[in-house]
Amino acid sequence: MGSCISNGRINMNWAEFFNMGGYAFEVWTSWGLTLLVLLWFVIIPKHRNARIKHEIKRQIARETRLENTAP
Amino acid sequence: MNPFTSIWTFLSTTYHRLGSPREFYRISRYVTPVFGFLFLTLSALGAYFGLFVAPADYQQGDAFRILFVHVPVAWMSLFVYVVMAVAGAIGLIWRMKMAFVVTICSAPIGAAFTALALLTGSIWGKPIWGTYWVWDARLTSELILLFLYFGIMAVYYAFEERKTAEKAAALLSVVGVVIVPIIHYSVEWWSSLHQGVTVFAEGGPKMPPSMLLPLAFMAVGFMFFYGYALFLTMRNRVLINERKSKWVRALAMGESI
Amino acid sequence: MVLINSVFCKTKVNLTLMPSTQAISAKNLSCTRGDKLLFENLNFSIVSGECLHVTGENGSGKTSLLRIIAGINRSETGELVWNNENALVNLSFFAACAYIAHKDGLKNELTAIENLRYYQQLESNNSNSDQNEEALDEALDRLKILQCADLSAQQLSFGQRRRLAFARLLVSNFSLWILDEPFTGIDKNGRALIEELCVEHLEKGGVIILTHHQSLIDSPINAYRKELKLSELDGS
Amino acid sequence: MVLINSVFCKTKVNLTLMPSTQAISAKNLSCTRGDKLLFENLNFSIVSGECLHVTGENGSGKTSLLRIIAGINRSETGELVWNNENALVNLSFFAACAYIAHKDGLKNELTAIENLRYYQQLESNNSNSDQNEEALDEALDRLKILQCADLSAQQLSFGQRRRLAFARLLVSNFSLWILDEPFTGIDKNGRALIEELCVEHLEKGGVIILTHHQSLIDSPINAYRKELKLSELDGS
Amino acid sequence: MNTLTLYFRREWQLMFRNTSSLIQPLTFFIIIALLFPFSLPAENALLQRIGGGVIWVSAVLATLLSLESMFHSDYHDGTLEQMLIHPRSLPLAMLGKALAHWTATGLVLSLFSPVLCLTFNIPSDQIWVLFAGLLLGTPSLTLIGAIGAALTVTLRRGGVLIAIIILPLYIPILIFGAGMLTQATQGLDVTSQLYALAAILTLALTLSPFAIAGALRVTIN
Amino acid sequence: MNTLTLYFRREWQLMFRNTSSLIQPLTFFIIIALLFPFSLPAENALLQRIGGGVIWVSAVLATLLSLESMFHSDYHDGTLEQMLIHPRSLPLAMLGKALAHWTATGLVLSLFSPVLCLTFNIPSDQIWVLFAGLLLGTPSLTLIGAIGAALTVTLRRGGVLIAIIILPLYIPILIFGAGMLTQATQGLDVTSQLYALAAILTLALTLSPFAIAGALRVTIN
Ligand code: HEM
Ligand SMILES: Nc1ncnc2c1ncn2[C@@H]1O[C@H](COP(=O)(O)OP(=O)(O)OP(=O)(O)O)[C@@H](O)[C@H]1O
Ligand SMILES: Nc1ncnc2c1ncn2[C@@H]1O[C@H](COP(=O)(O)OP(=O)(O)OP(=O)(O)O)[C@@H](O)[C@H]1O
Ligand SMILES: [Mg+2]
Ligand SMILES: [Mg+2]
Repeated sequence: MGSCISNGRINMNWAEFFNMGGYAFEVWTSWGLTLLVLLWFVIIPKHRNARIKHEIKRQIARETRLENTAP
Repeated sequence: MNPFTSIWTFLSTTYHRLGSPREFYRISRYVTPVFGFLFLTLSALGAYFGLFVAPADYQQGDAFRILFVHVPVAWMSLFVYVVMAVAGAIGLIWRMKMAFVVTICSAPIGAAFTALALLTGSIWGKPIWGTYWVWDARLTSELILLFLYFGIMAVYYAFEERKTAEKAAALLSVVGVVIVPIIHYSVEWWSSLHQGVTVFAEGGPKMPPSMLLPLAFMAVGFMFFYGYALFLTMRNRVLINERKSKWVRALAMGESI
Repeated sequence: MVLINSVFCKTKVNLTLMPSTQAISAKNLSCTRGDKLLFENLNFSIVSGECLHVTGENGSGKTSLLRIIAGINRSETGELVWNNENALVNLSFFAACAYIAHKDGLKNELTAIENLRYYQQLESNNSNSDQNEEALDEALDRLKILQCADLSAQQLSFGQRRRLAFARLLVSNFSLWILDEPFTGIDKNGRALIEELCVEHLEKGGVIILTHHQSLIDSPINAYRKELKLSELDGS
Repeated sequence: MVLINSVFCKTKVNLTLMPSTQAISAKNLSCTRGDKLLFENLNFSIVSGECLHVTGENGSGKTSLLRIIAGINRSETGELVWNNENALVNLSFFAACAYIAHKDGLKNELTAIENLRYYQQLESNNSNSDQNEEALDEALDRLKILQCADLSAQQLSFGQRRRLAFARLLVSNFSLWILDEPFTGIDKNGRALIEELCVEHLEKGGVIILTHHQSLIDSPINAYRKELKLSELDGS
Repeated sequence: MNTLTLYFRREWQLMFRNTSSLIQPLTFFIIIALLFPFSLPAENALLQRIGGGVIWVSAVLATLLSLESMFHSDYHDGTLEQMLIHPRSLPLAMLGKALAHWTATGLVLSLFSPVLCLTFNIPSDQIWVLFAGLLLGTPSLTLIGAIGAALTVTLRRGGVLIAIIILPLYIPILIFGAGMLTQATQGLDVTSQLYALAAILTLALTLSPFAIAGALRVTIN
Repeated sequence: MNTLTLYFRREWQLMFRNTSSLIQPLTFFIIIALLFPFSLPAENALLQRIGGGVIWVSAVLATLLSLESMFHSDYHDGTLEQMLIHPRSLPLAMLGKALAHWTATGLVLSLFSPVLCLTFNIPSDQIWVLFAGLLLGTPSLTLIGAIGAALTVTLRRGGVLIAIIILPLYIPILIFGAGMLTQATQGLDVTSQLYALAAILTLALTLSPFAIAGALRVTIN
């Protein structure tokens, strides 16, 4: 797909697209930052969920061991 | 059964189900991915129309494409706060456990949205106003909102006992809700560099449909993102809060609930 | 597990002095502190002229129970009934209830009598100031701290402070006294005095809920005593 | 007027454990608080294995005396002699002296064990951290609050806090214990425990100065007890 | 005695007892305001321009500093527990306390502000504007700040947390109060700002006693 | 363990325990500094001129606010009494405590000050001057302030009294620190001011531990 064909932006190629009419820095940092933050709020909780479950598991293991060793 | 009664029964059962951490955990397992999916589709569509389809602005050129992230994110920063305050009030009045969890878990997400609104706004400000930052009413009140989010988190973490911490944070979020109308009306009350009301203006949006459509997609998509991220965080908090209970222990051992 | 040993002996309610009989009962109270369940399904019931002696080891939840009764904390379950009404929605309950704990509610900056006067003014509807002042002096005198009346609370010795905190009960008309270890730091004479005051209160038809670590068998209060023993619960 | 009733019975100093005999004596101490002369010309003298029981009514000046001995306040006259030296110029005295009062010196934010560890580090020269940690656990266990080791001090019950304050004596090597009403808020078992610890300390050749309002006749400490009675002075 | 007056009077009694506590907020106000001349380039025109803002910021900080101890001793000596038990209306009691507190901080420093204005060479017609603004604004500062004080009373280092919680809520008052002065400098009308301050005050007077009482119920346990 | 390190570590432990107490002075610093843009006419040139002074005043006030609680809880729970009894050198202990306190306040806010400078549009060569000044000046602020904290620890409302006692002593530091910035704006040399700040710091480091210890001995009885 060399160009995006649509009502407003005819005959635009990728280089032009990334250049954003000279506002590449502004547009892409804004979009990029937003994307990063959104990703953060998906990845971190998922990671944490696994860790929490793991910790609870360890806690249970510790408790059962204590129960078994105690008279 | 008349429709009113059945709606009421449905609402009250949902309320009671979501009010219980265990039921929440069970139900959210199915709801969360739906939110995620809706978010992905809507925002992908929004991004496509916003970046590829919408024509450049005759004044700002392509810089206006920041709008499609700035505006939804700025709206969300206010919306999340309102949700927090409402949930906090529900928790305080009806002593509903899960409402506090909503308040606490929304705070970092809301803070992130606020920080993004500030960042994207100041990045956009450089080409438009010639400076990253001015001490203007809209901008400063948004900054205050960020501090308010921080304050709520600080209060939550300052208390040792969870019940106290939850209630204190909820109370503060209820008290702080006055900031929302201030931010919203700041552009009308004070002369401001910032754009006035454009979308929900009297007499319809002052924006061409080619801009309005992607904006709407992005805005609704971000709403679903909030639901998605909120549920993910809430599931963790519920696990931590209820870690002593039987069902969480069973869950950790790999059983399903 | 919660036991009630009724070591209760006699009740001499002097109905002429306090016409309506007071009664407080608790149904199914429970309390969790942090992760620890202190007690659950706790019930008791006392009426005018009875003294509930809450016993238990250090950390068994006595203070927590007293604070729930006084309405400072809330029980997660159950309810507290005062004269056949739910105590928490009943303002007359709080008006009838006095709570004396380790923190004594005295201002260091104010003199003994000023501290007492404040508590008197909080409660009393009597606007005759001469009578009121008389009552203050009398209360201090009963507790043998009249000589300290014009010392600031900061300058009182530990025992004198405790006595002053107790004097508050005498200037207002509470029917339920909630006393957390009332004999702490009080000397022998003082203890006899306080016991005497408690007995007087019970005789007039009042109710007392107290904690105390030593036995009360030799005390005059014993005749009115009902014991509520909080025992250590097993984990979970 | 100050009386010393020597109800002192036996001394069993175990010289192998604490080689040098400790002795503390006071000559001609006096204390004025505000306008009030609390005591004057107060003398006492105790040696290893003796426990000075300071008695007196509320407000008679017991706490003031203990604070003077601990060096927190100063006596207007006289001097305090520790092992034949003036205590106030003698750093070894302060290193030997522990003071447990109503204010317990515990930080609400720190857990029980952290509070204790701080006091241990203050005193000890032992850098073996395993041994030190062991000692902490042991001290908590002796006072039956090991289960609270990781609770913050704020979350402890009143009695548990008092026990924790007392545990401090076990992790360091003080020879003079100054205890202001050590049994406040402590339950029966706890009291027996603390008495046992005091006896142990005395047996090892330590010295204790304490105040307590009840009689100590039935207590194991009685065997080592010397009484110092502060009586009300007439106005002057 | 009426709950409001009783608590009001008691607070006053306590403040008078602590000898200098009455002049302390004022002194603090003055000292903060006078720190600026030391730390800025010494130019009369500059000082005059920023004078009003500096006085407002000083008032906010002086109030904030004095708020911290508002419930502190009540908490530590158990008076707060006694208030919670007591059937007298807690919100009314809190209102009485807050108003007493205001008379010793906000009122005093509003009354003193004209003198401070003179040191900054602020013209006399603007002095009145500043004075009116402070008089209307400082009670709201105290009432809103008391919520923060109640929330943080059980915490060590509550002082800084209180600032984080409360300062954002102070900003609107500051904007209206100090904005009034900027308006006045340009010869514009300031009634709309005065109305805004009055509206905030009404809101604070009616709602914050309940918020304070709620906060205390939450934190004391 | 060494007295200095022991007390330093304990203080740190306490600060970390109170979760947010580490970020609080910083937040306070930022918030105070940001109060000014709200209360002054919105002009970039004006803000730029007063930015350095505002940052210094904010640093002074943030330090002051955090100082208040420095000995408060130690006093109320009896830890101070225990320190007084103890044969370890009290001045050294106090030095440890003060230094720990500084790392959580002065150090952190000096490190953050460049960011704040950016919002005030302060040119980057002056940012370095401000930074160096704060780094040299804030330890003196803490050390001197601790004397006031020790003197007022037994008082209710000590917070405001401490300000009255200490702020006059802060003036020289403020004059040198903020004066440095005014010099720098005019392109002048700032070494003499830096030397002055260093001299004050040396003095504070050597003398104030003794003054703090003395103050505590006087007030606790
Ligand atoms: C740091 C700088 C900025 C901040 C903090 C900021 C903040 C906000 C906020 C909070 C809103 C939502 C208002 C509401 O819903 O009531 C908003 C909306 C908006 N912003 Fe910004 N903004 C900034 C810069 C900019 C810039 C530079 C522009 C472009 C000229 C811009 C254009 C808009 C537009 C068009 C809206 C939608 C207005 C409406 O219809 O309500 N913003 N901004
Ligand atoms: N800071 C002070 N200023 C003035 N007088 C004081 C001060 N502290 C105590 N007093 C007075 O000194 C007397 C003795 O106080 P002290 O605390 O030594 O008594 P005590 O024997 O320990 O009494 P208690 O058994 O009640 O603890 C009291 O009458 C008290 O009023
Ligand atoms: N704020 C709190 N947070 C968490 N746990 C607490 C809190 N307060 C008390 N506890 C715990 O609750 C238990 C009971 O405390 P409570 O003060 O009711 O005991 P108590 O029976 O009065 O003991 P004591 O005889 O020592 O006064 C204790 O084990 C204590 O650790
Ligand atoms: Mg108790
Ligand atoms: Mg005493």
